[in-house]
Amino acid sequence: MQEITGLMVKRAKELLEAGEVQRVIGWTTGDFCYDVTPAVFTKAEDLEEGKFVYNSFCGSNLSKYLIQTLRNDINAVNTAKAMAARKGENPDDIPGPGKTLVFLKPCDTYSFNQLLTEHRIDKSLVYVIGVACRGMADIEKIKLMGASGITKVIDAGDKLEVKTIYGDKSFDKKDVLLEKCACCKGKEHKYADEVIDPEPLPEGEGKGPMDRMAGVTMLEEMTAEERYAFWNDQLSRCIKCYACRNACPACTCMKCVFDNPRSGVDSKANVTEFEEKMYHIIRAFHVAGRCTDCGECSRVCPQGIPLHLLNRKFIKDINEFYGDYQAGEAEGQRAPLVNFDAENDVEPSIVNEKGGN
Amino acid sequence: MIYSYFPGCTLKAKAQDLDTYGRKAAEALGVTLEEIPEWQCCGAVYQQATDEIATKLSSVRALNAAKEKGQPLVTICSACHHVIKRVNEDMKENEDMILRANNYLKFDEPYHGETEVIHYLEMLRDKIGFDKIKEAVVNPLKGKKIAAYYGCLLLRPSKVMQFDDPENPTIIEDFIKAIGAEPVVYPFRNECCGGYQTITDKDQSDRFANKVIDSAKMKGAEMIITACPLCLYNLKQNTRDIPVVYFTELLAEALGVKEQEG
Amino acid sequence: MNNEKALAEEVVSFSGTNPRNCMKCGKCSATCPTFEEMDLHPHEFVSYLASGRIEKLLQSKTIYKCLSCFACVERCPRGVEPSRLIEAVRDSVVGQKGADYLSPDRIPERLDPDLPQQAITAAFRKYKK
Amino acid sequence: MQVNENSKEFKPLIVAFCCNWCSYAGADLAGTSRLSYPADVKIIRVPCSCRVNPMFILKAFEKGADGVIMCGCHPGDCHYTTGNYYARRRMTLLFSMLDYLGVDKERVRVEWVSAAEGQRFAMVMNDFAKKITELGENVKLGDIRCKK
Amino acid sequence: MQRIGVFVCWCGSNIAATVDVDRVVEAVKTDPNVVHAENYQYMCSEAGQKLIRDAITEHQLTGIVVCSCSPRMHEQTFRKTAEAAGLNQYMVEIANIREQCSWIHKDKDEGTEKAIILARAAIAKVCLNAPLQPGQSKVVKRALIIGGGIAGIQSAIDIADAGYKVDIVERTPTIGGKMAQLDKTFPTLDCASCIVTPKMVECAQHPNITIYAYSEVEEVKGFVGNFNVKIRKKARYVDETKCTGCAVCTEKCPSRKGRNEFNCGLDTRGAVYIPFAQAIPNVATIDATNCLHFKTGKCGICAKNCSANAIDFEQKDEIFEEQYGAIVVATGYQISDVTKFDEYQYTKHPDVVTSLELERLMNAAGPSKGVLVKPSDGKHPHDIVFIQCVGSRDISGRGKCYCSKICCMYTAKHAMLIREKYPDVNVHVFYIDVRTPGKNFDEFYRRAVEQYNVDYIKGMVGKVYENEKGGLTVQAVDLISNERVMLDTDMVVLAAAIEPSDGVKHIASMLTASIDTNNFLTEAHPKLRPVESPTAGVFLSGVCQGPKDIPETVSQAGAAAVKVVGLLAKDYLVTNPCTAHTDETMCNGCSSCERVCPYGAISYIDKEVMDKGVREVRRIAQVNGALCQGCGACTVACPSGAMDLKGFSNKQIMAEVDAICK
Repeated sequence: MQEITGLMVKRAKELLEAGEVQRVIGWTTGDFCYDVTPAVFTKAEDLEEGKFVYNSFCGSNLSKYLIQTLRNDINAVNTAKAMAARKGENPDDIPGPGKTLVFLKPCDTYSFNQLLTEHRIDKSLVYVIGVACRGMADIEKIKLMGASGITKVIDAGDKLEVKTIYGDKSFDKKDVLLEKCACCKGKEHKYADEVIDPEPLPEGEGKGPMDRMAGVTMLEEMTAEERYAFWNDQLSRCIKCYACRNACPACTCMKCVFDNPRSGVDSKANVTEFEEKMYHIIRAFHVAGRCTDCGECSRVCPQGIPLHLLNRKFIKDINEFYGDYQAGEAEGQRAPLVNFDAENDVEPSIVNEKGGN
Repeated sequence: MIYSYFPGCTLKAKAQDLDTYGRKAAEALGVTLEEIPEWQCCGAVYQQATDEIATKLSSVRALNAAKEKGQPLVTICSACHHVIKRVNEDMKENEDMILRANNYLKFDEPYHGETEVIHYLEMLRDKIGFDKIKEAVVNPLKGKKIAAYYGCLLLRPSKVMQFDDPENPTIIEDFIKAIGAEPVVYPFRNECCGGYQTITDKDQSDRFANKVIDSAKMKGAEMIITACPLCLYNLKQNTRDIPVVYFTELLAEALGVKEQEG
Repeated sequence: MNNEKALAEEVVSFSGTNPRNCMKCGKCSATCPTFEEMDLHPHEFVSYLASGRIEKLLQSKTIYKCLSCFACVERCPRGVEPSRLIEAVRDSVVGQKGADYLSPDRIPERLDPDLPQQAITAAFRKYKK
Repeated sequence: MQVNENSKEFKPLIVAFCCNWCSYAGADLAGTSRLSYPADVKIIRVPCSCRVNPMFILKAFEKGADGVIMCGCHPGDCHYTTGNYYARRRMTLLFSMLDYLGVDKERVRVEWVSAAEGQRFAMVMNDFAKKITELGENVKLGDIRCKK
Repeated sequence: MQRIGVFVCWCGSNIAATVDVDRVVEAVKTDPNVVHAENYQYMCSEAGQKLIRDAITEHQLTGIVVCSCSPRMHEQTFRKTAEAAGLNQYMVEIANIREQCSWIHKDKDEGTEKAIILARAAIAKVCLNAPLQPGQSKVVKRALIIGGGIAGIQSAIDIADAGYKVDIVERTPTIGGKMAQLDKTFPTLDCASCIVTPKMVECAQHPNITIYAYSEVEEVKGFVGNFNVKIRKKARYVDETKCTGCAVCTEKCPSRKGRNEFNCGLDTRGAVYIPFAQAIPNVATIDATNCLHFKTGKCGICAKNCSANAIDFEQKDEIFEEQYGAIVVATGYQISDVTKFDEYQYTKHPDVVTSLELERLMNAAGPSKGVLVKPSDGKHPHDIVFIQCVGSRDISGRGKCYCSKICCMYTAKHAMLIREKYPDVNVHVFYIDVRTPGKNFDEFYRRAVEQYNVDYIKGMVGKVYENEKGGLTVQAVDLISNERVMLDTDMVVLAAAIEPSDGVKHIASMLTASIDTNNFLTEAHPKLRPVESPTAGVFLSGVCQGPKDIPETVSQAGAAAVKVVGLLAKDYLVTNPCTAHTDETMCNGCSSCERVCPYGAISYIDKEVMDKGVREVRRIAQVNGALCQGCGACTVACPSGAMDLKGFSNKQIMAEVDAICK
């Protein structure tokens, strides 16, 4: 990890200094070493190690972060131009926003493609460096496995060496992977201007060890009553903090229906049991066919609700009913819900026929 | 291919030919007919009244026996076929009948008309195929002009029986062609022979039978075949110069198994 | 409602068919092979029952002449199924009168060695409950 | 074959979304032909089945509907050529999700009813109402606290 | 705050018998926003409409709800009423308490309660309505007629005479239709050819009419005023521009096995043929399935004998596109399948024929040159039996539930013509009812009985069978004398039911025009709009709408033409303002809506948007109101809800849901 971080910093500095890019979107740490958040760097010196990090806790998907950054930059330029014009200066003298460098892990590139398809990102303003990833760790899992008072975490190949105030611990990385990494789609970048990968894996390797539909299948095999109880239990914990929505790279609406009093479904807190469900059904439905299964929703949920099980249900249904489809596989795909097959599409009654319980 | 088989009372007594030859021919065609154990009379007449149930129960038993084996139920006698098929239809659609029959019979699992009821001729046409039969024929009945006599019970009411076009049936004619003979089509082949009046008004049934025979002869028939014991009896009673036989007999003959020891 | 009408309606109800679908084309009688043997004809059965009359039908010998050949059922353009009505009337007569049309002691004299069983069973089923 | 004694008194609340061109016309034809179906069914006219947002269906349940049925032109006959194809996919996924959440899947249904199928419309509504009556009151989806 | 008026119609007793209209008024009167409610016997009458107009003025209503019949019936009427009183016509909502309430429920309490709920749903909706202004779309001044029978011909001539361009698309090689096959017409007994062929010629020569014979409609897109139609010109293998119609090829063709469709298959024709001498266009057609050249690659005798060099074996189907403002469907009828009624031995005996076949047998240009002969042996018949209603009025599943309407009259015509020409022939007609409403119709039928001694016997025939003499025996009952009738006859003529042409289902679905269970096209209103389809811009002419005789067909054809002319006379049409529109502050420019729009009505622009005090340029969806038809597919595809539909907005529909679920 240290090696790749060095390469990333080096390359970012080069591009910044050459003026190829005006800013860099990457990750930085907070108070704790595992508390990693997206960050924008505009000066080469800010990229000093320590501030810019790339470690096993860089799970967050920067493509979503990119949207707002780009918007802010463009708006800043426009405002500056307007100010210049007001002062009687030539607005054309104000420089444009220039390019933004973004580091994307392989799974992040699916989201990036999906955003390109939906015209949410202007490709010409972005420089994408694909970075290798061997799976990101879930701090909650580490804590659950007995590590508390963590002071430092060191990547050591397949292991994570965790230093705590009570002593050192070592974990197998594969035991503490994020849900999304446990069923990783693959190590190939679906979009990148260049890729940094010091030790490339052989083609096809690196997929997650778990069947990503296992959870969905397990639920499908339960009786309706059991499923109902399961979801009631899960969704009743929802505090409607909207973290899932805010992190989701497919949820990029200018104004979300849940924030819009005119939509008829907005509300701040769940008043009824049904509102909990309604929110999550609609959230999942709005991203159905567009969700790349990046796992951000579950990752960010403070209540630990397995939201990816809702998204994956749609993915599984879409694959079964309309043929295999991976959102974000390429730019310009036609999503299943804005598409149809007149002859072969199943009837809604299939839900009854499928003989679920 | 294994099918459940319902012979019916007449085939065990006065119409043994229909049964024996039917079994022999089936065997020759690679079909096993498994007689339903302890079958009872089909009821002989399908009672049309909607409140009638008693006379239909024995048919339901036979149908359920076939269902338990998971086999289609094959019949040969026209009357049995008519009754069993219609009772089966009731057991699919008539809620009242379904409820009452199941309440009375108390099968392990209620019967809802699941069994497929097919007449021996339908088995030849739909399951085996006349082409296959043509290939299996060793003794083609070349040049023989044969008139098919359908009678009423196989064809009507066509909505239930689903046997063939009730006004212009072709199944027996196709059968005749398959065994190498020449079918004779004549207007009275689907008109009633008057069979049910045999006991109460013999004159009437004789008159009707003669109409059928004359009509067939007019079109040059040399032989009449049928699937119904009562029709056969009635026609035979009224003719000396033209043979009337069961279709299974001709089939057995064509397949070269007629004289075989059953 | 008088008795006749009530009986007629009862008979119609267990016949399982509706004589009021009839458009009086007479095809049932036209198609009936036993027309000449009957005193009242299939279309009359339909017409009588449709208007709630049954007395005459109960006396009619037609109920014993119908062959249950279902030609009228098959060819009726209105799905009336006259044979059901005739049978329903016969059932009510046979049920009421204790069935004197066919008595078992008259059978042997008519018995022919070749006569199939079904003929006898059927005759009893039809004419003697 | 037992009839639920309680279900006789239970009057379900059924919302039917009908497309203007086929199903609503089919409902009109059922009316013109005097083919009855339970008064529990209330029809909302939409231009096309593709106008039906899953949110409407969820909203109906939230407000206390016991069953929601959506009717549109038969696939291939959409007045707007392709609307019902999209509707078909949307509803298939929505229904599957409801089932996944353990909600009675029989409470939602899609039927294609043409303008000529008045009889079918009545049949469908009778059948659906019967089914919903059998299922009884909608507890799982309804807002329990709002129920009278 | 809206001011809503509610108007409850009794529809005579249609509504009032099952819905307590007073209770409905009482119930909604005190509802929020409702300032006025009343009921009246017939809201759609002038007096009823006046009530509404007066109330709008008196109570300064901002919206009205009419509880009445289906909006498909009278929504337009009440919109005009509102407009007349100065209220925007889109501030009207209809609660359908007839078709969807009073007519289907019996219990008055139940009906009334439902009516109140439906009224409340409409009130909830109308409170959220906004005044809308219709837009405009251009009208293409050209009409398309599908079908070149007498109905299509008459509509075409009438439209063309009014000065508009008309194209006729006919799938057979010639126009003329069934009428060209007929011998004489009732009740005047004038020769059918003599009146239809001049009309065919008129079509061919009319400067405004283009005939595409041997062509079919392939695809229809667009909408009223602006249909885009693809037409397939099937390969005739004869160059229409060169062929002179000399018919030499048809005589020389060595293949003689083609079924002569024009003579109902009573004789055969060559593989290259002209259906009949007066065909329009008068050009030959090669039927590839019978042509030796196509079967073997050899022959080519027609080409060798064609002095005009018109034979072109390489010809291919040709598809072209044309724009039309209006479409007339005139696809006519065909004889229904009588083989299902084989108790009459149609498939078994050649002397059992349909009436249309008899028509050809009696036609001087027919296979027997107008001499009535038995098809079996070409001999003169002595007895002919006509059987009426074969397949008509039949609900058994074998036939058609309706009366075919024309059979009683043409049978009387046939009977009379035969008796007149061949007094030695006995004619018997078995009938169920003789239906002869129409000018001089019953007199005509009575003439057949009284003057020509045609033997009418009441009773359907039970069976027809071949007798020993090789003739036919008809088994029936005379229902008047209640006696068996066994008639020996030479010929049997079946008055087979007529049914809409094959293919009409396909055409209807292309046009999104509705058809009934019998495949007849549905009219927009059975009494008031009988020649219009409910689909705007599509009109109905002739038997495709329901059985009718020639005079009725011609009248309807003319009526359809007038409707078309009325449409084409406009330069612009008012377009439906209930279209989709996007909220710029919410649109993400994600293109989901564009992908589901069947009309290509959505495009994108980069636009400066002011949102929460920030000014920024965004990619925004734009709806072209002239193209949008208001289906709403985009509104659901839109994740943010930026796309909404005027007249059926999210809020309106949710308000209805709320009102119903209260």
